[in-house]
Amino acid sequence: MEFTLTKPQKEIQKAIFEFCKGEFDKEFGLDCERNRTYPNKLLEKACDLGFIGIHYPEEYLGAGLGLFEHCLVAETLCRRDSTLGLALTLTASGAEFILRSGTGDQKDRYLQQIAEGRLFSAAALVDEGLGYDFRCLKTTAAQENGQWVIDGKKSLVLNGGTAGIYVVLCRTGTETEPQEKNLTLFLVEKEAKGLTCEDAGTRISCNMLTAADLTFNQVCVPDTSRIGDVGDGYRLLNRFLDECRVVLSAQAVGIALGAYDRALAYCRERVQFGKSIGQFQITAHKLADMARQIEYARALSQKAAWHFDNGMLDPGLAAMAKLTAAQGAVAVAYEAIQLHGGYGFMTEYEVEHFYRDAKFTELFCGAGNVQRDVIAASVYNKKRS
Amino acid sequence: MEFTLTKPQKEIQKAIFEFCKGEFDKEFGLDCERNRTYPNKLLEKACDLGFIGIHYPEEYLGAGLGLFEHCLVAETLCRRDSTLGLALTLTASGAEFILRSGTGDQKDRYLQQIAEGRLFSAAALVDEGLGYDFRCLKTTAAQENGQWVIDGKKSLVLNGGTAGIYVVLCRTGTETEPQEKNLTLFLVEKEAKGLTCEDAGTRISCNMLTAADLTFNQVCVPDTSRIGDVGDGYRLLNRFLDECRVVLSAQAVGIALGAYDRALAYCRERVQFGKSIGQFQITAHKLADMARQIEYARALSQKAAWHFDNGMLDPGLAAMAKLTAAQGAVAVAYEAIQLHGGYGFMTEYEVEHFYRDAKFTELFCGAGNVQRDVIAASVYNKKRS
Amino acid sequence: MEILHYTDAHEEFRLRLRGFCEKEIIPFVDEWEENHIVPKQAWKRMGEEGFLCTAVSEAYGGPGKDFLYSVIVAEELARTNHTGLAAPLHSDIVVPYIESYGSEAIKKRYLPGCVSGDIVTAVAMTEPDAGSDLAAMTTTGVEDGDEVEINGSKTFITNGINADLVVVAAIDPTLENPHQAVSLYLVKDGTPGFERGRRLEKMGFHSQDTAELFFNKCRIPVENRLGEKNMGFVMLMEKLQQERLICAVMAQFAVELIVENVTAYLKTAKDAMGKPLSKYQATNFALVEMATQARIGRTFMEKLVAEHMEGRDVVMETCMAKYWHTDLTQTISNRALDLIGEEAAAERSQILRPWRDLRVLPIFAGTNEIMKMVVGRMLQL
Amino acid sequence: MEILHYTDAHEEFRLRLRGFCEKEIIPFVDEWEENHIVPKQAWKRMGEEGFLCTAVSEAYGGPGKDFLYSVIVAEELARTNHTGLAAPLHSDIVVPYIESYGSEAIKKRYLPGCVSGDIVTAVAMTEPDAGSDLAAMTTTGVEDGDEVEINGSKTFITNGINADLVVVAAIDPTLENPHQAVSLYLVKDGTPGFERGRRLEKMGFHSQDTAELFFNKCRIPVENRLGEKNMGFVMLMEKLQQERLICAVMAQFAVELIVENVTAYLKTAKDAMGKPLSKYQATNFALVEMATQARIGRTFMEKLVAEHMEGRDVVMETCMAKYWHTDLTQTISNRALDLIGEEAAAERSQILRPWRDLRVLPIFAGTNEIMKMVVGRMLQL
Repeated sequence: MEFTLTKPQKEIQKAIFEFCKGEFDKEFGLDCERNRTYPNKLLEKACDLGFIGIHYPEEYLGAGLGLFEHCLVAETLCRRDSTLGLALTLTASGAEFILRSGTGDQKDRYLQQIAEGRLFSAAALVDEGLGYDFRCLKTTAAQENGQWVIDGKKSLVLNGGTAGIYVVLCRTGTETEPQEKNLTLFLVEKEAKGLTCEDAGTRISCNMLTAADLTFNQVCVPDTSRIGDVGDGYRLLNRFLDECRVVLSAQAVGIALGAYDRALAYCRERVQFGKSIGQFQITAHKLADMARQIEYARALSQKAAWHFDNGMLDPGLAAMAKLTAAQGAVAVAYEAIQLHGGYGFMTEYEVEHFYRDAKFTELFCGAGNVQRDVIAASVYNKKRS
Repeated sequence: MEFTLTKPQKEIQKAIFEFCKGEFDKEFGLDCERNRTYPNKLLEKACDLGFIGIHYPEEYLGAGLGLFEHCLVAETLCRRDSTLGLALTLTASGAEFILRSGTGDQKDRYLQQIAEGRLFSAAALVDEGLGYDFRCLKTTAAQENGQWVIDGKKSLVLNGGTAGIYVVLCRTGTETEPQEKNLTLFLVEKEAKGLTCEDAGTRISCNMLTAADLTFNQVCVPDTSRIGDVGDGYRLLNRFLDECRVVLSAQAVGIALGAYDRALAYCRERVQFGKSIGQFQITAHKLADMARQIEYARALSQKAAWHFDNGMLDPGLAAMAKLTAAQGAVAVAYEAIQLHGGYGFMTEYEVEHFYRDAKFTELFCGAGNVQRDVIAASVYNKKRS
Repeated sequence: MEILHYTDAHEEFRLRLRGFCEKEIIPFVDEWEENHIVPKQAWKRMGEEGFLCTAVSEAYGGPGKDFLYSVIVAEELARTNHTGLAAPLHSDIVVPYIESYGSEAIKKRYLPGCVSGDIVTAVAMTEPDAGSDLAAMTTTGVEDGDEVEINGSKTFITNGINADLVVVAAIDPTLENPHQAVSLYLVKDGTPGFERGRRLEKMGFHSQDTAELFFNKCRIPVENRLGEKNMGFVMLMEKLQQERLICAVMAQFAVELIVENVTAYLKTAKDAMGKPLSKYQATNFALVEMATQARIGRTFMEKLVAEHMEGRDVVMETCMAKYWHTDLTQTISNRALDLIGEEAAAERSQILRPWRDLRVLPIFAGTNEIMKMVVGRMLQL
Repeated sequence: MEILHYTDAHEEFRLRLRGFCEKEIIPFVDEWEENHIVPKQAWKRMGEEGFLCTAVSEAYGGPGKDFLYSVIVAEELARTNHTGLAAPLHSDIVVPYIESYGSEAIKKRYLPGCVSGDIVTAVAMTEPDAGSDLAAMTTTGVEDGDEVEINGSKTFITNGINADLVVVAAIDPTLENPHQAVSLYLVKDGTPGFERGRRLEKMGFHSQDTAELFFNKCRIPVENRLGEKNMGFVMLMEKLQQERLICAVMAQFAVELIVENVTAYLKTAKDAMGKPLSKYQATNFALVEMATQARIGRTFMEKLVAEHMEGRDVVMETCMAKYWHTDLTQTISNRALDLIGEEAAAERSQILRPWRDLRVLPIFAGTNEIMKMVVGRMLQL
């Protein structure tokens, strides 16, 4: 066991802190979110500095580092500004499918553009109204003279409308076949005929990113757009979700840290009843519990990332990290608002958007009971060491 | 970062599992607790195998390993039987003072006997009715012709009555001096004239160990019995409490693991309404949350132990680990009882004593608010990375 | 507004009972906890003083008083900080089965003794393999002619050792659907084939004689059957409301006692500078939160008592209360220990016993998970 | 038993209001949320229909109805899923200051307009540096002759933009003890020196015009003082019970609406196999727990309303309720989002708005920490 960052990791952290100090601006972030406009210039800079896709292979402009480093980037960016941090680290949503399971051709075609910030991607997995239940999926892909024809609806797809490519989960087998066999993944480009995106409106957070409901009406894609084998979709989906959950846990830890930083600073400054409110035991204990929740959520998140990089990530651990970090972030940001009193509810004091962004991490990629189902499935039949 | 045990550590774990398999007996453990008799033979064996004092230097029959390994021993023993595990790992309570701050002579005199299990030690710190408030302590030590004369009362001292030596916290300065300056530690042997121990009766757990209220009436000790400098007691006390809390966190993690193991086994076997109760979602989710709490408490506990061994332990981290692990153990053991239904309340199903032992770890060395005070003090003025 | 209306008669009864507890119960509690049983004599004294079966009608030797008397008994006994003298179980859970479903002869034979304390009762439902799932019951009751033969074993029986009379649920093995095959029988102490197993060692409830019961070719007269044959489940259902309400009532009073005791302790205990621990803000807020929960729980409990006394169907609400109030005993008792700290780990602190005793409340009389299942069904979720 | 006794007149009033909300409020809520303000006209319509200031006596143009009418207004408005039309603040918190402490002339001049909706009111206590610590107030009110000059700034003022009349707390700078130096003054819209700052951007309450108010050499006639000079704190204290009770009432109704909505959603939504999500055990139990908490909260709230209407001093209990009920809105609204999952993150889900809006309840009208401090004092801890 070892519980410190390596020197290079500390340098990455430092570099990002400096980047944020120089480039992040509170008002700018609030404006982007208000007006639902994406900070493209900021993304370009982050890409130029190699922060985005740091875990991509060098040939695709990545740094060839691990998910651990990617998580470190996400945590640090979100800590400095939860909304900008999420916006910068969620543009490549779904690209993990290409990175981990795509063909060489698919990688060549997309990964570099993604790492450059020129291309957004989206994961179109959840069928309208079905959430994380992928049994007898309604969205189907049928083979017709060498092509695949996709029909169906996907809800609330992050980056829907702005993404250049969509990774779409389709049922290629019969309804009666088990999901382990009847699902397949396809890459669909935004220009594809028959694909329509309808804006899903504003959401709890991440409004500088788009979200849309997608309709696939006889959308044709060549077999070369297939990711993984026919019927292998469920396995790849779960590997993808594991990775997303680890990254989400890091984003949540960053959000919690950012809310905590602001609450701590406020408690030191704010004077009521003749002393700074941090001097009141009840306040001090709130800060103590916030710090403690962050400490263990972070330890678990880092453990999960390390396990991923060492090829030993268990889905249960990913779900534990995600649930623990997201719950922690929500609890910490909640108290950060409370400690700010009336100001906490005001946009300009930031903690309210940390709270909304924290809740986003709790709801995204499956809320509590989805995670508990995953954890239960993985622990129930396992002997733990 | 690195999140696996080293090969030697895994071997220690394995050795202890085997030791427990061979030597631990449920009925025997229950009898010792019922009759308040200490399992001396079992302790001897554990000592012979080098499990006890594994972190002591080799010259004192230790293995010269770190606190991390000592915690690994404690966790594993408590997992197999929380009551026996605590009994085996609490006989040297207070010896940390000698190990970390004692004179060479004091070490030579006591550590080996302790590592052999021939000598129990006790930490007599808490003054009657004062808990963890050490300002103007009532127990005093005054210098009289080259000797120290100790007067005062200490409450609920673990091993009181059986311990051969007591590490006693005394006020050597004036009441008006700050606690950072007016406290000093002394070694008192059980034969010391004027020392009386009154049994404190049965407690929530650990009844195979004794606990007593101590009265010091004009107890004289030579200056060579002093641990550390005069007035340095508070600093040493806090270092001691940090170390204890890390070990307690490991014991708590072990207790949680043991309760979880038993609950999981029971949920697989027990059939109600036509299926094993583990098949009910509500049960599965309880197991999932138990496993998750253990996972993060363990990560935090191991982090704290590693920080101790690397000379970077912060009191806040020790307190976080202790509070998180103890709370987790209480919550896990609580649910383990609930999952057992009526059997959970019955002694023979063991989980009830895991619950009592878990609660012991939460109350011992300062309950929640004491830990929060420590955490708050350490985080409030610190910038976290 | 007062939800419950205690008359002077109620208050006079309460004071008499409180005096009795102070003289004849509290001084002996530690001894009873040691012995793991309450002497029969204590039950008898309760009966002599008119503190048992206050609801049993005059016709059968009872005072025929309202349910508030049962509430008073539960409250005053809660204050004795022990659970062995389980009068509410006897008076408000077991005996009502006899009074509601027993034949005239049965009632005349047994109820006067239940009231006087000469007869201590128990109810035997749970079996080793039939806990939450009562339908898995395997104890059989086969009626032939004017006799019934009972075979099987029961466990976790409160008053298992002291009981002179046991209400036993048994199943007719010839029937398919267990829900229509259960009957309730009265088995007297000393009936051949009726044996008591070992007294069970528990986390708490030490003064209470929880035991296993065995029935081996145990033959009783068929007139000892309560109510219609095979109507056992229906009768159980009919009695659930009061049974669960009594659990909530007991839980509420336990909570109030703990809050009272821990508050008094922390107002008295002082730090090194003489500042009362209750003035530490974290402790202060914790006591406020506990007092608030106790008050909110009291209001809900009183409303259910009032509605129960009006004869209204509040089965769902009593299931809610059974789980909510018994869960509250856990958060409150754990918090009380935490606030007091190490000293609370010693039995001498007196705060430890309720923590040990109360742990079974979320389990017995239907686990809180079962309560939620029932409520879920009634809410048609 | 029913704790509150609604008459046919109450029910008729409720139905009329509900119809009004469906026709004249709910269809416009999204627009008001967009505009961050409710049009004055909506206030006027509420007044015309007799839904404002139901407690103001006939003498001043009100209907002089009991507090249950206020409870009904709070409940029906809660069901409109928006907070902008803050009638309870106007009718039950601000206007009572005028009716209780205003001179006859003041009451005659302003109350009829408050009832008719021509006058929207606000109360200005909080200042940038005086939040929980009201004694830190720096806004001064200096009386000279028949005029008062007010200087200072206030923040977080609900109805800050719409308000035609503001109750302003100001301190007499010549006095030592702030607790004996605060007076309450009525400041009319348009008074020279009274200016409104920017509308504050918030996490929720989007349809509500929360703003800063500035007073710069703002001179008003001394007759605009409410009650005795320097008795401001006493008056505030006298009104706390109803203010906090109203917060608890609003919180309770918000909780019930969420439980109702999330339950309906989860009973309707089905998994891939057509099984309603509410039948998943974890979801099922969660809904049961939420329903239980809502029911327990309702009982406590109703009891306090009844006691408040009896004129009893339940200040401590209302402080308990303010913190307990507003905290409950947080656990319930968070849980509702979790149970629905990703779709709840979209504003279109309608369940998101209450989550955003309710976050301020544990903060406003005295933070829940302040509530606990007050209760702690009253419990003499």
